[in-house]
Amino acid sequence: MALSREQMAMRVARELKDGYYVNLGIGIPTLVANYVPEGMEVMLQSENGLLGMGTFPTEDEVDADMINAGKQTVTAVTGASIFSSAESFAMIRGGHVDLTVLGAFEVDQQGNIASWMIPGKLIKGMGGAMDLVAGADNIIVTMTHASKHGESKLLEECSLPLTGAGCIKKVLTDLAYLEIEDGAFILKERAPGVSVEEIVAKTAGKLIVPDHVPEMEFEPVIPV
Amino acid sequence: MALSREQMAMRVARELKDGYYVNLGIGIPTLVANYVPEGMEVMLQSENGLLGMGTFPTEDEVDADMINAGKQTVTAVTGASIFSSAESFAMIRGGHVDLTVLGAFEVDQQGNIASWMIPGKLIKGMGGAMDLVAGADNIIVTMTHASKHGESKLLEECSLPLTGAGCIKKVLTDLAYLEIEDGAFILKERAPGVSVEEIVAKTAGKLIVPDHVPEMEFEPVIPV
Amino acid sequence: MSGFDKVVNSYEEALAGLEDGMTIIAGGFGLCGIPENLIAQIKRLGSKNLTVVSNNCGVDDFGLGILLVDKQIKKMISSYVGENALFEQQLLAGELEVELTPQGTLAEKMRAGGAGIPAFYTATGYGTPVADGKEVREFNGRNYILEESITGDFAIVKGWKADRYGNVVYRDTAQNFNPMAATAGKITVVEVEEIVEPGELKPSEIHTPGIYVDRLIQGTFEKRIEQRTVRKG
Amino acid sequence: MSGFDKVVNSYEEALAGLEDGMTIIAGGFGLCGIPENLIAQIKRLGSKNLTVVSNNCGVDDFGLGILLVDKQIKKMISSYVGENALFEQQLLAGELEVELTPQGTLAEKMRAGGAGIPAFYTATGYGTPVADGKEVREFNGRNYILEESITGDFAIVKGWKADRYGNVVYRDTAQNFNPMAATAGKITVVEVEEIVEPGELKPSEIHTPGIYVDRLIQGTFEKRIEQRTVRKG
Repeated sequence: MALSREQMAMRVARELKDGYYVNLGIGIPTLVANYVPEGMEVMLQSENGLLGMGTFPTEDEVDADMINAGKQTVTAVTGASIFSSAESFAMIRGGHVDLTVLGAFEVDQQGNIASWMIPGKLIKGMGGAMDLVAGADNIIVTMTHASKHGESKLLEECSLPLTGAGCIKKVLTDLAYLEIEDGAFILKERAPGVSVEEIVAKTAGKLIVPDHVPEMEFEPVIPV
Repeated sequence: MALSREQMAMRVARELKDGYYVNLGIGIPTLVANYVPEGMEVMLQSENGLLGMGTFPTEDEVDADMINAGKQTVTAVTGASIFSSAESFAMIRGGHVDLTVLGAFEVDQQGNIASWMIPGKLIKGMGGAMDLVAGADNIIVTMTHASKHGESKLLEECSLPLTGAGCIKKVLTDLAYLEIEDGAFILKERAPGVSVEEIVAKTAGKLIVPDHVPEMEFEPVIPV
Repeated sequence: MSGFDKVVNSYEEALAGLEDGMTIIAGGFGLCGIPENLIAQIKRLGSKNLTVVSNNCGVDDFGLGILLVDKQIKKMISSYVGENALFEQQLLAGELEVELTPQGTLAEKMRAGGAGIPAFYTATGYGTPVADGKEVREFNGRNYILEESITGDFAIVKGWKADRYGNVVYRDTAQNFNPMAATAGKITVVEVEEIVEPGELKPSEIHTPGIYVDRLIQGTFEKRIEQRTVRKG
Repeated sequence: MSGFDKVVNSYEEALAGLEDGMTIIAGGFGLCGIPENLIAQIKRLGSKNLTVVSNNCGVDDFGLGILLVDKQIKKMISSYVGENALFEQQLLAGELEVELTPQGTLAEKMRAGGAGIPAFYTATGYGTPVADGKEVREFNGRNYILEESITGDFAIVKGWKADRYGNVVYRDTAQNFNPMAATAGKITVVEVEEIVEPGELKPSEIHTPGIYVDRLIQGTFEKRIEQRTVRKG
């Protein structure tokens, strides 16, 4: 069965390591923060200038001067630092963030990503997404494998305007975890109960299916 | 008679205005700080990261962490700010400093300046001088009009490696105050008792001599 | 008072000289850390054909959004249209020119503008519509695009505290684009919650040195929250 | 302790992995704010063929100057030779390669290196020997040269206080090149006068966020003064 949003977040959380600085995009990526394994610490970078984003505030703690990149009120953890947008993107662009998780409309087998614009329909702007995908080495894209109408989002070539070129190597969908290498998606794991056939059917881009494709695990990876 | 170092500093001080942020180089430029007119305030920028340089410290105030660009121990004035070298040169390069005063070996009629290297003889390095001459709009060069051997330092074309190209518009020597315009030095003022003939004789570059060349004044220009 | 006293006493004075067709660089992210009273003054002035450089354009009835109502803005340079309906509507109708710029590139363009750097290379936007018409160059085997810096006729900035000399500190994430905006205006105007005497702010803790600030004014702020999100206490 | 604890307990550990031929970026201006114990450790290690990026090279017997004695440095990237006789001597004798770089350009090259900007344009050095072999380009009627950024295998930095997470504050003008150096090392090592617990430094007053810092050590410092200059009290 297709993964729930929570399961997707749990699977992404398995990629976390103790001491990681992580930037989580809006939506499913945000949920990852709820599944940091016990005994592990990660520090969340919010691109509006906060390293060490904490929980949402209580009513009493709400402060208009403390927001995250989604413009939500937040708190800061102990040991946080706060800085300008230029400094924040120096961190991002300079490759200092260990892991970036973000959503997308489409990803293609060349590692291209489209996530910010649907011509004639939706103009949100790219915000920090172009900087994030260009700056990070370790990126996980989270999205549904196919649209509501059943159209694959893992393509031979993105149809929408790009957010970044050749920068995506890891994709987690509600059906599978895939890596991108040498112009092809490699099926690494499948959602429990989802058949390889279904994934093949819903992947428009070139897909390499190894002999054995294990089912996904969700247990936290506890640091030793 | 040729100006003393103190007179040169006094003459430069007449170019100060209330509220000016000023960068003073090593040597004669440093002395300018002693002649800020009463009722006027200027703030000294030291390119190692201090805006609002104060006097030298007393024995008790000496602090290894408080130095100026000449590596001398200094103090900070009330209302000073301290920042990184990148920020300091952002100010300088970005043209935020109102007046820069620095020494030179040679200046030529194209506004070129040479101040940092004598091939085969002296390699000091350019320090911040290249940034200062490239970033400032309002620069005064202070130097003797001619070398000890009588060779002019105001040339048709600099003979030494340049510090900056086409960036100098004002020169104060021990004999004269000159401006550079359209490829020529314009004699604006002469030191008291120094003849136009002497200045002409000691200026190798193209020199324009107006009909009337007033003697230099030294009284402070008091803000109204 | 000294020649370094930057304090002005009215918003009229704060934005004196603002003319139609000028470029304004504004600090703030969403509605956080925005110079709300200076924006209100621009609305009062009724200036037209403005180019506004700001990460966002406020919301329909607050922040820079209020300048859209009377079509005072000709062009926005922003990273995010987001939830501003009027912005999106004027954009789709072709009434508003928008130069969408990646957030980090926008921050760096402002910084570069203030720092005398006319252009820089960045990998951000390579291979995307943002790269259209821009030079591509390879450094160490990777492709980068050339981005030019931004400066403005005015910069409008929101600080927390400042001394009379214009040394500014920002509060928490209300810092955002403000320090870069402050460097990039021909005339930089800062409004703060509190003006203190020189010496009250520690020199090493000042975010924006007074050399960048031309005018300073103390205001009162609504500080509206865009996405009030709470947990149970 | 958490995965963010950057504290190491010996200078051996602080510079573990430093090898011959590496590039080291060092903070400090003259003898002010220099990582003096990390430099001493490099001397003890005896590493050779180093490229050192630092505004100055210390003096003959202190700071980076002590690495010249045993010819550990192959190349210096600096703005100022200044009063270091051994530096000038090795330079004139051709034993030491020196890339003289304007001070502001050097600071910006380090910042750009840490910020993922491979190159930028600056007017500094246009028309001078510094421009030799570099691209010249005109922006808005003025000529600029292209300067490439600098990164290092190690960055060695001197802070005042830091918390265990590597959030650093600098004291007065000992800040200088340290914040940029801290961003530009593959491995950034910071030595400070005092290590405090996370939470003791105010988030908005931190000069170098811990994300840039890999190793942190508390040291004791001589803090030698190069030009002790006093007035009568």
